[in-house]
Amino acid sequence: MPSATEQVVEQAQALLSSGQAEVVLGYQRAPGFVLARPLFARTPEQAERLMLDPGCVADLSSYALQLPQKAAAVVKGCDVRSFVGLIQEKQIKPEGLTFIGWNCPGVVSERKVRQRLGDRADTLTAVRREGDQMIFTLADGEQSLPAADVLADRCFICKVQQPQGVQVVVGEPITPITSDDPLGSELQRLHAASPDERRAFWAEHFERCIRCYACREVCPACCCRECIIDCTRPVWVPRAPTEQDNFLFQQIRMLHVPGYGRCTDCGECERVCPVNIPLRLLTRTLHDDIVRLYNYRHGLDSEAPVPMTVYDTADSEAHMGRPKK
Amino acid sequence: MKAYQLRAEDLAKLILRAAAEREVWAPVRRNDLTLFERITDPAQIDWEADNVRVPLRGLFLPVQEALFTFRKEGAEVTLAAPQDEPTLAGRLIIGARLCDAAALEYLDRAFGDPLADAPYRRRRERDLIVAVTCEKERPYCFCEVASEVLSRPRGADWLLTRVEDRLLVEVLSEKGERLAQSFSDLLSEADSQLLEAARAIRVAIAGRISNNARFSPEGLPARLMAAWDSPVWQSESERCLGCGICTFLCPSCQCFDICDRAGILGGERYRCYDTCQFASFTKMASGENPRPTQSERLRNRVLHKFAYSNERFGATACVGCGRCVYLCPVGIDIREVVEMATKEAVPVE
Amino acid sequence: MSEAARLVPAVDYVPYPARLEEVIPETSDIKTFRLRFLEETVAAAFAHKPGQFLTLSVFGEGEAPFCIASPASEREYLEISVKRVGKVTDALHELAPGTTVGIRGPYGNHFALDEARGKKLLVIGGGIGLAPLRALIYDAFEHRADYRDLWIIYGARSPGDLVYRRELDQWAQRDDCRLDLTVDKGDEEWKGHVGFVPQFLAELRPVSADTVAYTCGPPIMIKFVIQNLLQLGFAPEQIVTTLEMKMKCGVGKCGRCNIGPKYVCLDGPVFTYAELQSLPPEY
Amino acid sequence: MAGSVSAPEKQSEAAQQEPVQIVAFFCNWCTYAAADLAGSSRLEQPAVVRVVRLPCSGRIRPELVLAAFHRGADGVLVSGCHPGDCHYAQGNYFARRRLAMLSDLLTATGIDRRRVRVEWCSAAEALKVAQVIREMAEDVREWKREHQGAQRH
Repeated sequence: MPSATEQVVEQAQALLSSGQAEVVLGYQRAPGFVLARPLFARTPEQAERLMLDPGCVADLSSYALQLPQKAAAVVKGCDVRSFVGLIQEKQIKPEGLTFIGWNCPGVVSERKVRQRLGDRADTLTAVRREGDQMIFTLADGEQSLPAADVLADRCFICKVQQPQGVQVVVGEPITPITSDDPLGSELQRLHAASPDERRAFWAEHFERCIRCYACREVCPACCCRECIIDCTRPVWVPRAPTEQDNFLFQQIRMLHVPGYGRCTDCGECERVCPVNIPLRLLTRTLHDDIVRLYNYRHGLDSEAPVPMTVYDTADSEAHMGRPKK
Repeated sequence: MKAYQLRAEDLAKLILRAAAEREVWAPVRRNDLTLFERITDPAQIDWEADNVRVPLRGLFLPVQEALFTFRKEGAEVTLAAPQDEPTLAGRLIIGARLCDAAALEYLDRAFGDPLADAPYRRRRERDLIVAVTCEKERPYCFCEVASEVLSRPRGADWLLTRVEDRLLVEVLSEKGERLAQSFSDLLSEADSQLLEAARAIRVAIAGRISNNARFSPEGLPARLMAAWDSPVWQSESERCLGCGICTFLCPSCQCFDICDRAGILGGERYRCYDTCQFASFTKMASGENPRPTQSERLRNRVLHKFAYSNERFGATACVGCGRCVYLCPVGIDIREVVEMATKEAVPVE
Repeated sequence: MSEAARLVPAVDYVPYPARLEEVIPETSDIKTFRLRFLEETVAAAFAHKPGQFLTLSVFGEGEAPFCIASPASEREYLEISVKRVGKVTDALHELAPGTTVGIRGPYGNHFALDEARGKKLLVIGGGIGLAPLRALIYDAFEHRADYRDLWIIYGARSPGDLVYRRELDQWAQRDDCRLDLTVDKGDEEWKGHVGFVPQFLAELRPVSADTVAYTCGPPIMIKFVIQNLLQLGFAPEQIVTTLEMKMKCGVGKCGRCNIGPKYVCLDGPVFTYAELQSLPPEY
Repeated sequence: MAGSVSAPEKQSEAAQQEPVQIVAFFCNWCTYAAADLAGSSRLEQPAVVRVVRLPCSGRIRPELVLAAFHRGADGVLVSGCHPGDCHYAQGNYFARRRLAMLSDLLTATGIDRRRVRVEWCSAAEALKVAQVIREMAEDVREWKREHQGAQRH
């Protein structure tokens, strides 16, 4: 049985040779990086660099809008949701787009890997999952760690390891590693906290925001041609990275993405944040509220309307009226 | 300049005494992240961690700062200076890496005469920087190749190098000498053995990272200018998300925007970081944009660091700290871009 | 680097307060603003040369660079002509006379008129691009004996888009200069030439010998004017233009107006075509 | 607009000292008319509300509420037509969803629940508008007293 990497190379080369895709969007390994990085393969030769391993974390739908009409993308189950979300919002057309789905063994968290491996993480050249172990190929040999110690938080509650609605599937299905939501206790703690404590919690984090907009740029759902944050007439959010302005910036982004039901809880915004703001605590809270209030999960049905474009006359009014003492 | 020695155990004493007179800032670890923070106790300092995430320049060119405030009364407008930071005595910043300090030396040029940038210069003249020699290197460190950071320490007032239980204090500026005078009871003249040991440490690091850069600095500006039409800008920028991580966290980037924030009665003018990586950076009100795609914007970043700065200020802007490499969410590696762009380009004489 | 007087050696980005004295409507979307410094000493120190620019602050909206349209010899006031295109210009167009605004400058280099002494001057403008050339034209009028022919070719999209209409009439009356006007599209009243500026230039066939050509206008016009000047035998050194670039600080610090290693705000905005040819094609 | 709709103030002692600013976004067709009626009927209500009149609660972008807090509002009141009564048939149904999520966002980011209120008020419900404003002024004042000198936003 060929490996997922061998299969993805083969599939990509076939798509490129037949002209079914002008470009195959996938992953490649580069020295010095714990995670695989995106690759735009345009020729069968370039496609040889494609690979798949638990370092393939990036959600490649960030590039969906810049793909040509005939293109293919390597996707995990979670990434499919982001692409479908864009189809739902009529940002991309599914015609001409081929998905090479990967039976995902779970992906790693760079932060956890670095915490466990220290400087040796810099020499990582490959990673694979075997059973409940993640095996890292390092300069000084292989190192095995319990997968549960290094998996990205989101993988523990993943329900889409096997990508749905894709044309091609590579890799063998592998039993997912599940556990209680790693975010659970922190979410509960924040939920139980007083408003002032929550405000102070976010103030401490947003204070650090430098407004590099990596969270926005990487977000699969952030697809506006002109972002309200960049709008100068009027200026909704001052550009200065003060805590107050960062707070408004993050509030607006949270409103527009998870608040409007467009978040798939992929956690990419938190992953790319260079100053470690735990953004997923917010996206998740609002994501869960959308599920609770409107029984809606983004990116599962390309025909489904997004929740803010429809209504039910019996929608919740729990947010209305005078707050109870 | 002079060199002194300090017993390692006296460093805390020195810091405490400095803290009695002025703010002391140092690397502090929090949220899995090391940042410069004001400290009151030397025990707060994280000497072990990697370089600070937000570089030293953030203390001299903050992510945002008020330039002045204004009040409006009818058609009249009155301007006032912003409230200065309560650090008129000058901060003592300890624990800066040599790469970050060297970047300030570059910024001294870029923000210097003619028309020197007043807020930056004010802080530079006021504050003291105590740099430290790195004890270990990372694979993304390429400071020596990029800017001879280890062999030409610069930009700081002191350089500390730990040699067993002693610290070598190399004075790098006049300000640094005055600082040494104020601690004369703790410092004694360094012996040649200590000087030699400290130099050897830096030579050893330089040796170990000599292959990290992947490119040769020889004639780099001309070779890069010759690569103007290289396909590499497009192919390497294709996966760029267009975020500002590489530039906002760069120790030598200087770009900023100037904006107003105002209510009906008044407001302030502030400046904040801006970046050549944003499409809006050069887009004119008319809609024209001289750098319309990420490809031109990547080229500008790389050429600015390794070619334009050399022509304009006589120094490479990149100090090889590696932040833009290891923080890029999509693995764009400036060393690789330079290597690939210059591989085939031949400079015209 | 210009040798023109600078107000401050170090830059704190604080503008000098000035009063908006008068607003002169030019076209449907262009107005000329006459400004006077509140402090005499500032007014006295602010000595600009044709081609230089200033940054204008509309407090609460921001700051933007504008080329100075008033003559260098006019020390009572400054004038800028502004097209309504963005946030600051929108706000500026709404300002009432009497409002306090802010000015920093003068910044940038200037037209090297000294080097044109004894030569013929050919001024080619399009639309609002006449603004920096206007300062140059007045300078030439004042030292008229220093130069030989002064020929102004100016055009706009329509008769209603021509700026400085009253002055154009005055210039047309003068016998020490030649003025040729054109519009891209005429109307019932327009009796003059109809056609684009570059083509008009080609038809007029000015002689290149001993001539310096100054041109400013929309980028596409500048491009074809330069092309046609070269065809008429002008050497790149004889062609002078001013570049439009996004600028903020005006003093080479904020980083956005670079063309390769050059900063338009310090090394420009005035460039000869020969200088432009040596720069990377990114403007 | 704005303060013109409020009658002279007559307050309970506890509430008196605390100056608060509440921004109200009212639908033109119902709540604004009701507030107008409340004013002309000289119903008792504190003069702490600045009204922004909009054509429909569906036009009230939640960003406006966020921006009001960002610029220092102590409280924000949003009110439009009752479900089924929208002048534009369904604007308030869309608003209801958006405001529900806005409300959750504000809670999640630590904006005190007392500072924001959403109500349906028809054009005839002048009494309700006046009461809502009174209650809200009381709630916001209570919140503000608890946070004297603390971070506002």
